[in-house]
Amino acid sequence: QTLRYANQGELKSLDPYTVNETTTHAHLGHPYEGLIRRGKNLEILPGLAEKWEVSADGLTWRFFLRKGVKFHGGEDFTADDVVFSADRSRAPGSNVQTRVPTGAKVVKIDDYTVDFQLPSPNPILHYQWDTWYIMSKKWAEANNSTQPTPANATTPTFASLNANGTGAFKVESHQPGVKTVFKVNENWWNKNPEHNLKEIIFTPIASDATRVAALLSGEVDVIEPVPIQDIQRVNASGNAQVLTGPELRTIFLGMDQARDELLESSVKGKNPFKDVRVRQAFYQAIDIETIKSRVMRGLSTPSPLMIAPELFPSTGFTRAKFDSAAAKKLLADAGYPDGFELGMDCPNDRYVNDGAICQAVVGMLARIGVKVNLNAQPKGQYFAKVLKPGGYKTSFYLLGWTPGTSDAHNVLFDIMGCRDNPASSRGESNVGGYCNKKLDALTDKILVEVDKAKRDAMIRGAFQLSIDDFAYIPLHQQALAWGVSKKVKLPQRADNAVNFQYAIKE
Amino acid sequence: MSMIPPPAAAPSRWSRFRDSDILASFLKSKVTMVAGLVVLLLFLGAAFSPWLAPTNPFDPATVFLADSMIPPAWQDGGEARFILGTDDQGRDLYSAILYGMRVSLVVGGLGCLLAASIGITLGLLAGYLGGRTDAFIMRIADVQLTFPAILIALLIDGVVRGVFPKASREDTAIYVLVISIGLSFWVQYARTIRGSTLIERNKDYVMAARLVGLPAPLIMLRHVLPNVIGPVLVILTINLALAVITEATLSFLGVGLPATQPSLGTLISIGNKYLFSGDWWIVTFPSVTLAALVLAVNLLGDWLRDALNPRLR
Amino acid sequence: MTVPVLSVRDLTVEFMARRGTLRALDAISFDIARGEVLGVVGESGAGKSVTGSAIIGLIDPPGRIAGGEVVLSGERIDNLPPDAMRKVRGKRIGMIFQDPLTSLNPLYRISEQLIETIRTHTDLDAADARKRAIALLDEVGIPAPERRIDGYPHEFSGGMRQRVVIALALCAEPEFIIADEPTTALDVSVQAQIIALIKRLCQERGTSVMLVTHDMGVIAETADRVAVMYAGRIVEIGSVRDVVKQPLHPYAKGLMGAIPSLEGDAERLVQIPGAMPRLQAIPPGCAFNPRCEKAFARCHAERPELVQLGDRQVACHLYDQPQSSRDKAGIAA
Amino acid sequence: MSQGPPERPFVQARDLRRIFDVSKPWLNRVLERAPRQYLKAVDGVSFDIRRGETFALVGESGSGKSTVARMVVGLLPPSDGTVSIAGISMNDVNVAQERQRLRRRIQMIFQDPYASLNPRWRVGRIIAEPIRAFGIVHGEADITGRVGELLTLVGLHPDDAGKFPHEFSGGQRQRIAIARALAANAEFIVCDEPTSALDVSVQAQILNLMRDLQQRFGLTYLFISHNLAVVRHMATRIGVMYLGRLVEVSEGKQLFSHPRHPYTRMLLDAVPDLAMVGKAREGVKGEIPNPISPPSGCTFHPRCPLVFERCRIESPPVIDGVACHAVNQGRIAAA
Amino acid sequence: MLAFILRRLFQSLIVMLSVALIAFAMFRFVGDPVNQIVSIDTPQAQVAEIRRSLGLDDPFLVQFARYIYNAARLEFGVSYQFRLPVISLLGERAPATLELAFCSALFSLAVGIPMGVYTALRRESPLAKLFQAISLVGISLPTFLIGILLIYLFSVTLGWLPSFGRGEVVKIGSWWTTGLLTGSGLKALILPSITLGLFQMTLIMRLVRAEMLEVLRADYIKFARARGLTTRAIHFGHALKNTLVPVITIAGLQLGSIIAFAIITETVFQWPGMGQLFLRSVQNVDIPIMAAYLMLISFLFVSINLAVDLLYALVDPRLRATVGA
Ligand SMILES: Nc1ncnc2c1ncn2[C@@H]1O[C@H](COP(=O)(O)OP(=O)(O)OP(=O)(O)O)[C@@H](O)[C@H]1O
Ligand SMILES: Nc1ncnc2c1ncn2[C@@H]1O[C@H](COP(=O)(O)OP(=O)(O)OP(=O)(O)O)[C@@H](O)[C@H]1O
Ligand SMILES: [Mg+2]
Ligand SMILES: [Mg+2]
Ligand code: NI
Repeated sequence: QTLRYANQGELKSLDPYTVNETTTHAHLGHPYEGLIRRGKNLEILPGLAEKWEVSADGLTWRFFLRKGVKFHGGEDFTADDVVFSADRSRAPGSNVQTRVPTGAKVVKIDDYTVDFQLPSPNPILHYQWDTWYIMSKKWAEANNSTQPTPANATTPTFASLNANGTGAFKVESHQPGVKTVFKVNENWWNKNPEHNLKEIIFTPIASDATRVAALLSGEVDVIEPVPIQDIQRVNASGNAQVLTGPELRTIFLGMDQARDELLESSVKGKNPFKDVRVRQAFYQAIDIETIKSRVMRGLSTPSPLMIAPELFPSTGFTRAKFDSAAAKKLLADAGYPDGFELGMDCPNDRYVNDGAICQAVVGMLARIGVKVNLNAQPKGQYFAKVLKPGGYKTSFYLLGWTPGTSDAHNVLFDIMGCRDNPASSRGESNVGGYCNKKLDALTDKILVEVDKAKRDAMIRGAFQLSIDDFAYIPLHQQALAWGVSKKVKLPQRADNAVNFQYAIKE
Repeated sequence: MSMIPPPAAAPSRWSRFRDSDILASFLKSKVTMVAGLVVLLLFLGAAFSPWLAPTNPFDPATVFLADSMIPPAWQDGGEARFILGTDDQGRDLYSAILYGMRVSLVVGGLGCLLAASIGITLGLLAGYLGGRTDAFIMRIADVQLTFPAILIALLIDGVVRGVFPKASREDTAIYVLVISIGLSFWVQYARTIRGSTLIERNKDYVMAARLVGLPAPLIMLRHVLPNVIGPVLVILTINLALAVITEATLSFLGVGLPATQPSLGTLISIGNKYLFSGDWWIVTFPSVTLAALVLAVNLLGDWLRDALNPRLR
Repeated sequence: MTVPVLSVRDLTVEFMARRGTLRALDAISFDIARGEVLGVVGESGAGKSVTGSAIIGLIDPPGRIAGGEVVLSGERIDNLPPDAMRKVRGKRIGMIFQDPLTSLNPLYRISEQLIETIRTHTDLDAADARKRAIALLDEVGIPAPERRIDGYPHEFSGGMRQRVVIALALCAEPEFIIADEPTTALDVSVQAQIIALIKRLCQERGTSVMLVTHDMGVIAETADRVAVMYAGRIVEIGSVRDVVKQPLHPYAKGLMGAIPSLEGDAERLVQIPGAMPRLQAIPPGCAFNPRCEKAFARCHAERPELVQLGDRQVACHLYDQPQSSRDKAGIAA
Repeated sequence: MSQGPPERPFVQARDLRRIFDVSKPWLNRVLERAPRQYLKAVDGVSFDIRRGETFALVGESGSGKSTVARMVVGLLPPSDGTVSIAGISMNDVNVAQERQRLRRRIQMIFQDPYASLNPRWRVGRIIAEPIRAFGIVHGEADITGRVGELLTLVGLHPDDAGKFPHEFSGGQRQRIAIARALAANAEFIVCDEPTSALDVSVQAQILNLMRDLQQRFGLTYLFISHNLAVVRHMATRIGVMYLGRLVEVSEGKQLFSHPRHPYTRMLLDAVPDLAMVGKAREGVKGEIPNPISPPSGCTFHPRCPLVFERCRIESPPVIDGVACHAVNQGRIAAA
Repeated sequence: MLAFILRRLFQSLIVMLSVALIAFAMFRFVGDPVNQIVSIDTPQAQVAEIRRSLGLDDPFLVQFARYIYNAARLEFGVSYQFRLPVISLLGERAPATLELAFCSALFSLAVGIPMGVYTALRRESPLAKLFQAISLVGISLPTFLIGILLIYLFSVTLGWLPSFGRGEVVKIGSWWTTGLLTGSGLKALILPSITLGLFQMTLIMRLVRAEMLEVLRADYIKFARARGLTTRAIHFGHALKNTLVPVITIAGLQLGSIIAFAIITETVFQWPGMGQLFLRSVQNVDIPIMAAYLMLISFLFVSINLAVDLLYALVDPRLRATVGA
């Protein structure tokens, strides 16, 4: 069976280490495999490693590799390939350098055993390894691709136009950004594949309407994403349906709490966001349920936490209540009875209905007297402005975050950590510059704590700190929406990776 | 000596206009009259939108998200408050169209004016001075032509944000659009003006003015300009329509006006998203308004061109 | 009396203007005999060109022939269906326009334009038509026609171009040629050549010509008879000698006197006061009455018809005897 | 030289030359090894105009009449040679101030009355323009008065000042142009084919008007035309131009009774004349040559019936008002 | 002729240099490309290193000079997002865009010219008026909306034509791919070509009409009629040819703008062409692609201009003298 698939994003490179992006990783999951896999429910399953052991001190991880696995090119899969892949993924030009910690030593024990020796314990070492794809050392060497293509290269490496993995599908042809064809790998080590496909044809379709039209007219079998307003239409069409489910990304609002005066505000000489009452007022001004029902058409999960419940249970946490009157009062208490004016930055092509969410927020804040000048912009410009290289030039912004490690520590460290130590990478994505030393201290303990119960308790504590501070205004987890032809059966994974290993087409 | 013509009172401006062929040809063509009426109505609607519109769609405080996606009043689920329904933010579409048209017309109008002033100035200079100035200006025009409006807008938009990172979209978008439209449309004016200036500058009345010793800029301004400005009017009308469409297209590409202050084009590109989902009114009403505007302005432009062309009378 | 080549009777041409109709030609009548050159003079806007266009059937909307008839060699042509009229044009009536530069299509070679015309009206094949074209060019005095024939119009000088235009008009050997100011755009020396050429062709082929011009000198030299037009009417028509030397109509008198001559020593030229009325505002009675020194009551009330006076006809109340002349009016010499 | 009046001539043109560069662009010249090309529109023209007379220039199209006119009024700088009017040089930088004052004394009337009036300006403004520019009369009321006076002078009504040019006929427009010239209190008016766009009857009105004004105000005219009859009617003296040169200068009527240069004769022959009814004339030969590559020697030699060897080589000097070897050598009877 | 071409080539070069300079100057402001290269959690030290290695820290003129030097050797660098040489990315997509532009130009000419001629010759007929009205629709709705409506009608509702992509393509030579030789390729071309060509069609129709009306009033047409030529010969021999001369220039210039406008059509129809690539590059601040695209557009533009001028000279003998010789 041939399955045709269209995605909003494109497959930019076949080199698994140059682009760190969900869509690309998902696609490369067809020809490539990592040492572990994640199952239909994101559970960690053995991949190219059949099993693994962690030493008592947590510093050495031993992986036992699957035997008899061959790359598409015919090369045998051995420990050399793992060591090579570990080096290559940490080489300059790689964008997946965090997969294997910089200080870790990768040691080949024998052909089918590899040790990872860590400088400090890391219980979640392998969490992201489903997208740390193993490449063939021999093939890379033969094709002069032992390094990922650096950004300033003048010629691409062989590996960015060709793939040689161990996965269920081989790359038949690849035109970057236009079309990629995968053929089934008859020699896959897993002799009982769950799919029945012979071929996958992938085309990016950036325009929402066109993508939906292509699904409705039957020109493609699967699309991702379906614009939420079109879900009804697709379901009503009779030949396709929409798979929806919660995504792991949390959409939230951030406030600049670092500067002494906001960049874009009518308030001069002080920063209203330094006052927790203002932050709380903003929080309570937002009617998340209306956003859910109107903007997200019911397809979002309002979130009390800055992390998805799938990654860390939110039981016991609730969102502060929507209450305009209370918000107004808080503002007045803080010394802004007539509100104030400020600028807001927002991407308009990054998250589901991001522009519309921001507009809705603007409206809701207007009702408590805050006049927001919305600056909705394409993601390229948006990120250039608000992230660290742009100097965090924003006062109020909307962002989405999925912890790459699928673990709360990443959230606590990257977006809630203090930015005060320039040498450390802590808080690099903490655009608003929220800072709470107690939280930082907890975060550091969480990293090395191996006991799950203790660790979870610490995480809860840390989150509670941020909630008490109204550090952020978490909004929701947006929904996944995959448009799938009635002819296709496909499980949906919450990390939004569209992988056809489990797809059945009539 | 020859006869002295009997004294005649100079006819008033109005009576001259009344007797002119322009008015007559206007009254002769039904299509043109309808177009004129439509344009007039739309312009008035845009000009008086704050009084005509039941709500102010640009004020977020009066827009309720809960009102979003309400169909037109005559449909099931429609509400009388919102004659033409509401959009995804709960804006009254009727008000939004009125306000949006105002924005569109301002952007289109200012853009065209900018284009016309650049074009006229450069065209006059090129045509009147000739030689190297001419060659230079025409080369600039060539360079300009290689950047179509869309590319220019994309680039300028980027530049403006790069240069004024603090400025928010709402403040700059209008200028970006106006400048982009101005920069991409001026060539046409310059070429037209240059062409007629080349002819005009050799006419004897210019010689006569030079003989009186007037400096070149004055001659250009007082003598040449009034005589070459005619075709510009025609281009202006047609370009106005084009500019409004360009603005709509840029909104579609995400570099148009901010969604909080939607123009007609922004409304269409918002509505475009809901085309498949059955919320047809969001795209339909602004589109119809835009098409009516563009069509009518174009028809008026056509008529004007014919009316101003003495050979066609 | 032989049948005239062209006979125009009460020809009236009107233009629909926004405010009513303009009468550009008001019941004009004249005849042209075989081999005769009729000069037509008159002020700009008098209706000279319209006369030519009406005869050849090229009045474009909003204009139309509102009355009268045009008879070519005994056959009435003003009411022919378009296609039949097309066959008359070029084949039986040739036409030469004022501006030789704009009369030729700049994108086609001279040869193409000639051959196209020849083949439209004759059965010649391409090769013969080309020979014919070369012969024609030779006849109108273009040196080395075999070489020049494949040139484009812009490669020819003004005089040469006008010769080509004449050759084009002669393609089908028409019996009648309308020359609408054929020399106005040319230099004096070239003008003389063209006039000589037209004269020669008439003599050799017996073609009749209606020569429209402003230049009295050209008329005097070329024409056999001359018609003086004023405001869409013929005011005097007669032999050149009579009309030029002893014009009768006050307008014709004024016109002749206004021409500076190479002889004589008039300090002042004769001057007709005022200007020709616009067609919208032709005064009642004689159209010339506001400018006429001799105008009397009748001139303001009654329109003078052409009356026969010897060899010529004049439309002026000074010359018509109201009782006897009406019936005579309009009878050609 | 012809016997000039004892006083200095009002207008003095000496050895005027005007060369236009009509070369192809540089790259073409390099590639085609073509030299620069120059068009000698005016090639060594000298003449005097006395105060109060009408000096006429005749010649075929392209002979350089208009170029001379434009150099005389200062619209075009001469490549070489000088023009001085009332003793003031038109191209000497040292007398710029005086020239500015001189300016108003020189005006021009153009051929095409439809093109010489700015169609967007009211007649009153057109006529007032030189008055304002030269500061001849001050105050709006006075200017309006003066404009009315001028309009009356040229046979129009003062109320016509409120109309636009298109409301006038060609003859009336030419009157307006004349009024404009007079508005500057011009003494010297250059008329470049002022009536060639007009009908004979209107032409008569204009020519008469010009004469009247000349008599009233003692105007001096440089009158350009290719109509010999008109020139004869108007001119005190006549210069005949051929390919940028003045081939003959003669007192008015004398040129017609006793033409000397063969070209003049040819021109006179070519004019169809009322008096010539029915007479056949000898045809004229040839057309004016390409001015970019004029014939060698006497430029008229290819068309000249009296050509002989010397004409092809040597350019004849102007002797006694004629530039012709044949005349100089007495091969044709001089007048 | 040679001199003319050389001169035009020289001018073209200047034009392209200026385009490069302007484009380059603007790029400095459109955003930080490095952001697009790295992921959100890339350490900042590494970001700085990338920035340095790309030469983004160098002074503007150094960057520009380097760029021009490389561009002269047809080295346009590597796309930041794809890590592939820009030249091959554009080369791969150029056939799609050029074919689309060609087809829509063909469509607009093939429909626009006859319609223009018809409406000029039968000015008063109801059909002519209808044509004029219909044609105006082409310019009164934005392209993207027309595209979506066509998709909705012909793909979703009727299911006749594909809604996206190029269909089957065939390789010709080493890099040119064509959809013109396969059924699905041709089918896929229809909707985008119409969408893209509609505007130009309107323009050409109106231009032809106006120009034809003008020409029909010319003296040589009157003279041709006076010579008794057939209406057919006059309309289609004389008038049409003279009409087309100025139309060539405009149509030529329009071809340039067709390519530029293809950006929207390509986006709507997911046409794998350069315009779409460009738009994505703008969104992703992929400067090498943007720069190369603009250079390519200006190159196409100046070549079209040159071709139009030469064609013009070919059609109009009056210009042959000035252009040629
Ligand atoms: N197409 C037209 N529409 C309206 N009026 C016209 C048209 N053609 C000619 N006329 C009018 O008919 C009258 C006669 O024009 P015609 O061209 O015959 O004059 P003419 O004697 O040939 O003048 P000229 O010497 O300037 O050529 C003019 O008053 C003119 O205004
Ligand atoms: N600006 C110019 N550039 C190049 N050549 C010119 C220019 N002005 C005039 N000429 C040329 O100079 C020559 C003389 O022109 P000029 O206008 O003086 O002739 P003219 O005697 O006034 O002719 P006409 O009777 O046609 O008005 C012509 O060959 C003309 O082509
Ligand atoms: Mg005429
Ligand atoms: Mg001249
Ligand atoms: Ni002497």
